[in-house]
Amino acid sequence: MWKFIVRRLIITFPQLIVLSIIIFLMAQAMPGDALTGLVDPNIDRAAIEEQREKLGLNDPWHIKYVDWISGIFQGDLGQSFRYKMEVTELVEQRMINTFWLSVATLIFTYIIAVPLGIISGRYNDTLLDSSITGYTYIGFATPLFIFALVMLWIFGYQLQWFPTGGSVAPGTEPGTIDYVMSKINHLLLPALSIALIQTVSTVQYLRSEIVDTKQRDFVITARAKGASESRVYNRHILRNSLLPIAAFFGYEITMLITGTIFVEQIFSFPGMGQLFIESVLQRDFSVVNAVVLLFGAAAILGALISDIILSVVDPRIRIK
Amino acid sequence: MGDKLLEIKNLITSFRIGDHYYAAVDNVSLTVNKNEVLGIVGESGSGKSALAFSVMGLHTKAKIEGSILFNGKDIVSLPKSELNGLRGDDMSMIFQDPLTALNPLMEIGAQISETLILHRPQMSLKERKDHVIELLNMVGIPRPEYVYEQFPHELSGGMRQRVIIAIAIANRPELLIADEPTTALDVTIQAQILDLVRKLKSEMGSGVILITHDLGVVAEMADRVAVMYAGQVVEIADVQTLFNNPKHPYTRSLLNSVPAEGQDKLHVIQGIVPALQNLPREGCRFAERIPWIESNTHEKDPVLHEISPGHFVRCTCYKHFYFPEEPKEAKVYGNTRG
Amino acid sequence: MAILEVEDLKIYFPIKAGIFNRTVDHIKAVDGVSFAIEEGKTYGLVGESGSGKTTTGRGIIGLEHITAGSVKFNGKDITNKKKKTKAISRDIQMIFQDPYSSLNPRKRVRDIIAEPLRNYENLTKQEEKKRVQELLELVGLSPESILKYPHEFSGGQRQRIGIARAIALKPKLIIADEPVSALDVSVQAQVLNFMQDIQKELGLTYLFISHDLGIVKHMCDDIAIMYKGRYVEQGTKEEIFNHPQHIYTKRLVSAIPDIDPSNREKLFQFRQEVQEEYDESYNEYFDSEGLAYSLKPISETHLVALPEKG
Amino acid sequence: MEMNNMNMSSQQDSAKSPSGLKILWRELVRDKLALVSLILLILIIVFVYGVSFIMDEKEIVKVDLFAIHEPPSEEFILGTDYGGRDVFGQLIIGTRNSLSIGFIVTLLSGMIGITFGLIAGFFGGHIDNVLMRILDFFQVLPFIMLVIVFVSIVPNYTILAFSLIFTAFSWMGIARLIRSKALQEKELDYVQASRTLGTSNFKIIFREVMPNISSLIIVTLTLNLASNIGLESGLSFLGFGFPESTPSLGTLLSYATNPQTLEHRWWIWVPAAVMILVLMLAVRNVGEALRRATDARQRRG
Repeated sequence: MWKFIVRRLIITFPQLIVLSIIIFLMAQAMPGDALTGLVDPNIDRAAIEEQREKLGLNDPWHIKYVDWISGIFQGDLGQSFRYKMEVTELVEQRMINTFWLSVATLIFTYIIAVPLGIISGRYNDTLLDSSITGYTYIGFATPLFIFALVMLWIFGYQLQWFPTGGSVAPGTEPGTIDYVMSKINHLLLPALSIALIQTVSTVQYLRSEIVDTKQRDFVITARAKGASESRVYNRHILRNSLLPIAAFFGYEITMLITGTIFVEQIFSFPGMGQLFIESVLQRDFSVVNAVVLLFGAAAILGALISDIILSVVDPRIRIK
Repeated sequence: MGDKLLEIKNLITSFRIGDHYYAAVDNVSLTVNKNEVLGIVGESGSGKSALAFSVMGLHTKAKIEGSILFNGKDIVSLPKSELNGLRGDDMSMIFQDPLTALNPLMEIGAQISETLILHRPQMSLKERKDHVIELLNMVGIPRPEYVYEQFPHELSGGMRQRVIIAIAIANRPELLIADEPTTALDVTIQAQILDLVRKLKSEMGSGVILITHDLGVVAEMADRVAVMYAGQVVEIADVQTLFNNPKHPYTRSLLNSVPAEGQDKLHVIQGIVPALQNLPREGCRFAERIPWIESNTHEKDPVLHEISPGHFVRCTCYKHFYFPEEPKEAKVYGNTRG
Repeated sequence: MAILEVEDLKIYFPIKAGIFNRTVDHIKAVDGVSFAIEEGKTYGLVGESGSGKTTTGRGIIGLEHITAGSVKFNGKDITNKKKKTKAISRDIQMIFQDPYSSLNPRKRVRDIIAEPLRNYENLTKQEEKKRVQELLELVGLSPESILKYPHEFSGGQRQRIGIARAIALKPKLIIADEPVSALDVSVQAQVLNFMQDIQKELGLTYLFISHDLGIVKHMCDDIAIMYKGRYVEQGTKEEIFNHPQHIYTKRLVSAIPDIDPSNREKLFQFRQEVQEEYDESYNEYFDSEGLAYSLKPISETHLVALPEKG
Repeated sequence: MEMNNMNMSSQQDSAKSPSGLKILWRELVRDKLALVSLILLILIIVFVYGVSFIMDEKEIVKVDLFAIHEPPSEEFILGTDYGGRDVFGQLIIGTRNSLSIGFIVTLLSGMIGITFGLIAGFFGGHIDNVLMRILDFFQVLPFIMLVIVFVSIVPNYTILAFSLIFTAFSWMGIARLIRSKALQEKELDYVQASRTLGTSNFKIIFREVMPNISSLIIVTLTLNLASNIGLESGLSFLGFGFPESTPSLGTLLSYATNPQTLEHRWWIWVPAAVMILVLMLAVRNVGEALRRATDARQRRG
C-alpha cells in the first residue's frame, strides 16, 4: 500500500508542475503584464523599460517561471489589476465560500446517490428501479445551467423560498447565529442544484456495480452457506459495490469545479467560479491564473485522495 | 442399498428464453444414499450443473417442478428461511472456479467463519476461530493461523479450492455437492483435491454428488454413476458396470472418444449438443447423433429400463447400437447381454 | 534431419516493482530449453499451468521476445525476427487454444482463411476463392460456408476453420497450443482425429502443447515434461509413460485419472507411494530454488534432469 | 447458472444477425422510446437545417431598437430579445449551430480519442504507460476553465478556433474507454493469430481490432454528441462559446441571467431551454438504447 501511495504521489508532482507550466505559458500568452495596469501612461518609455528590467520582466521565460513559482510558494499570487489588491487577499473569502458550497454539494450528492443507487441496483428491473433510472436519464440530459436557472426561477423568484443571490444576507454580523443561518440558507439552493444533477452519474455507477456484483460467483457461495438475502446484500454485495465509489471521488471533484462555475454565476454567489468568470471578462489575468491554478491543483489532489482511499480500503491493493 | 439421503423425483428445471420456458433438467429422478458418491457425467449443456443448483435452491430465475426430498422432507417448496437453515449446514456445495467463488474483499478466516456464525450462533469467538483453524488444517492448508488473515488473491488456485472445501465441510454436511471441483485445476492438484474429498467423505459419512465432465474423475471417485444428456439421465449404474458394460449409445460413444490404451482412432460423436431451446423434446434425444441406427429401434417416448438390478438405460435403441467404424454384426451380438 | 532446433531458449519477463517501477527481477518463464523435432513427427510439450510450455511455443513463432538462445528452422537461424524471412514465416503456423476467440467474429470464413493468403500470395479473387473452398473441403466443411460468420459454427467446426487457416500456406511446422482443451470430450476426438489425418496427408510436423497427458500420449511420438520453465524429462512416449525417471514426471503420470474403476485402489496406493517418494526425494531432484537441474542423457533418446553427481 | 442461461440466449440472438451493427439497429428499432427519439431528432435536424437555409441570418441578427422585448406575436412567433432580434429565428439558427458544432467536435475528438486509445491499448507496455500518464493529466484538468481561458486569449476568435479548443480538451473520455477495450481485445487469440499469419500491426489495429469495438465506438460517440451539445450551450451561456454575432441556444439562455428576463420574458429563454433538453434527451435515448444493445446483460429478453 505504501509503495502504491508513494508511487501515486510521484505521479502527482509532475502533474502539478505541468499544470503550473501550462498556466504560466497561458499567462505569457495573455495580453499585458504586471505593469500594464499600474503605470501612468505619461511616463516616458525609457523609464518603463527601466522599470521592466528591474522587475525582471525582460528575463528569459524559465527564469520568470522560477520567480513566479517561488512567489506562489510564498503565497504571492500577484496583483489584481482591477481590484488593485493582492490576489491572495481577494481569493481568500471567495475560496471559503466555494469550499462550503462544495462541501454542501458533496453531502447532498452522496445523500441522494447512495440510497437511490442501492435501491435501483438491488431491485433492478422493477418499477422503482425504472423510475430511478428515469431520473438519471433526465439528469444526464439536463445541462446544469438550465436546471439551476429553473431552480432559481421556481424556488427563488416564484415561490421565494430561497434568496436569489449573494452568500449572506446584507447587514448580518459575522459570528452570530443569524449570520451562519443566512450563510446556510444561501448555500442550499445552489448546492442542491449541482447535487441533483451531479449525483446521477454516481447513482448509475453504483447501480451497475451492484447489478454486476449480484451476478458474481462469491454471492452464490454466500447463498450456499445459508446466508439470508439481507445478509448476502449487506455483507457481500454492498461492501463490494460501494468500494469503487471511493474511486469516483476524484471525478466528483472535477465535476464539482465545473458545477460551481455555472451555479455561482447564476446565483450571483461570490465564490471562486464567479470570480473566475468576472476576471476573464475583465481580462484581470493574474486573478484568472490564480483561480485556474487553485482549481487545477484541487482536481489533481482530489484524484490523488480518491486513489489513496481506494488503496486503503481495497485489500487487493493494500496487500501486495 | 443404504439409507436414502436425497431423493429427486421427476425434477424439471426450466429457464426462460424469450417468451418460453425451456427445461434444462427434464424429468430427472435420482437418489443419493448416505456414505455414497453419486457421479453425474455429461458434457456442457447436459443440465448437470442446473441439477445441482436446483438441489441447493440457488436458481433465482428458474422454474422448478417435481420434488427433492432431503431426509424425507421436500425442499423445493420450503420457505427461504428454512432452506437457509439447511444450506451450508446439512447440505453444502463445492464450486468449480476457485478464483471467483470467494469474496475478494473478505479475509479467508471471515469467509469460513460466516458459515459457522449462520448455523452455530452459540459458538464463542474463540471457539469459532479454533474451529476454522482446525478446518484449514483438515483441508491441508499449511500455516492456517497465517492464512486465516489472508485475502483470496494471496492464495494459489489449489489453496483457494481447499478454502472452498473448508467452507463446505465446516458444519459436517450430510450431503456434499461438488460441481466440477477440479476442472480449473492442474492434474496433480486435482489428484490432491479428489483425495481430500474422498477422505472427508469417509470421515463424515456424507453423501456426495460429484458433477464432472471428466470420465477419469468419475471412474476414480464414484460408487454409482448417472450419465446425463440433453437434460435427461440416459444411464445409471454402479461404477464398475457403467465402465465395463456400458449400454446407452451416448455412454459408449463418450467412453470411446477419450484416448485409452491401445486405441488407434478416437470415436467421433456426430453433430453437436443442441442448444437448450433446440433440444428435441420428443423421442430419443440422442437419435439425431446416431443417424446410422434405424429410427424404428428408438422408443416413441423413451423411458429408463432396468436391465439388471440398479442398471437403468433410457430408450431401446441400445440393443441395436453399433459403432459405424465396426462391423455391425459383431457388435450387436457381442455386446448385448440384456 | 531436424526441422526445428531450439538451443538453450530463454524467455524472461521483467518484474517491475518499487517506487519507480523499475525492473527488479525476471520471471524466468522459459529458462534454458533445448530440443529438436524431426520432420513429420509430433513432439509433445507437457506441463502444468505456469510451466512455460505455452511461452515456449509462442517464443518459437515470434509472439514473445526471446531473451537468449537460438531457434533454427531447417538449419536457418530465426531467433531474431528481422532474420526471419517471409519464406520461413509462412512455413511455421499456429493453432490456438480457444476456437471462440481465435477467429475474428466480425469476419466471414472466407476472409478468415484468406488472411494468410493475402499476406503472402498474390492471388486473384477467383483463385483465392477456389483455394479457400479447397481448404474448407479438406477440413471437412462445406465449401458453401465461405460466406458464414464464425458464430454459425460449433466449437469443433471453428477449430477446424482455425486449422484450415493454419494450413492455407502449406506450412511445414504447426505449433498447436492446447488445441482441444476448450472443447467438450466428444468434440475433442473429432479435432484430434482430424489433426492426425492432415498430418499424414500434408506431411506436417507438430509441436503439440498440452496439459493433458492422456491426449499427449495418444498424439505424440516424443514427449517433454516442463516444470517452472525448465525441462525435467524428455523421451519417447514409451519411455515417459512406462519408465519415468524424474520424480516430477512420476508424480504427474501417477496423477492421471484412470478410466477403469477396477484399478482404483491400486492407483490410490501407487499415488500415495509416489507422493511419499516425492516428498522424501524432493531435494535430490530440485536445486535450492526448487528448479530442475540440466538434462543428462540416460539413453539415446531419454534425457532426465538429474544433479551432477548422477 | 444465470450466466449460462444468458449465454444461451445471446448465442441465439447473434445467430440471427451476423453483424454487430445490425444488432444495434434492431435493438434501437425495438426500443419504442429510442425510436421515437430518433424520429424526433431526424425531424428537428431536417427542419432546422432546412429552415435556416431559407432564412436570412443577417436580417435576424440585426439590432432593431423599435422592437425590443416584444412578446410573441404574428410578426415574431417567439417575440424579440433586448436587441429587438427575432427569437424564433435565433432559435432555429442557434439549434443548427449547436448541432453542427456538436457533430464537428464529437467527430474530431472521436478521431483523436479512438486513435490514441487503440494505440495505447494495442501496444501496451511503455507506450501505454506514457500515453496514459498524458491522458490522466488531461482528464484531471478542469476542462471548462481551460476552454474559457483559451477562448478568451485567442486572437481572431472564430468558430473553427472554438471547435479546436473544445476538441483539445474533450478527447480523453473516449480514448480511455477504447484503450481499455483494446487492451482486452489484443489478448484475444484472433489478434495473436493475425500476427502469426504475417499481418502488419497497422492492419491488425484498424482492420481486425477496430471493427470488433465498432459498437462501443458508436455508442460512445452518440453519448458524447449529447454531452458536447450541452457543453457548447453551457459555454455560450457563460459568453465563451460562439462569437457574439453567431446565434446560439446558450446565448439565448444567458439573457435569463437578467432577473427581469428570467421572471417576465419567458419567450426568450424557455424555448431555447426546451430545445436543448429535447435534443440532449433524444440523443441520449438513442445512445442509451445502443448501449443496452451492446451490453448483453442488459439486453431485454
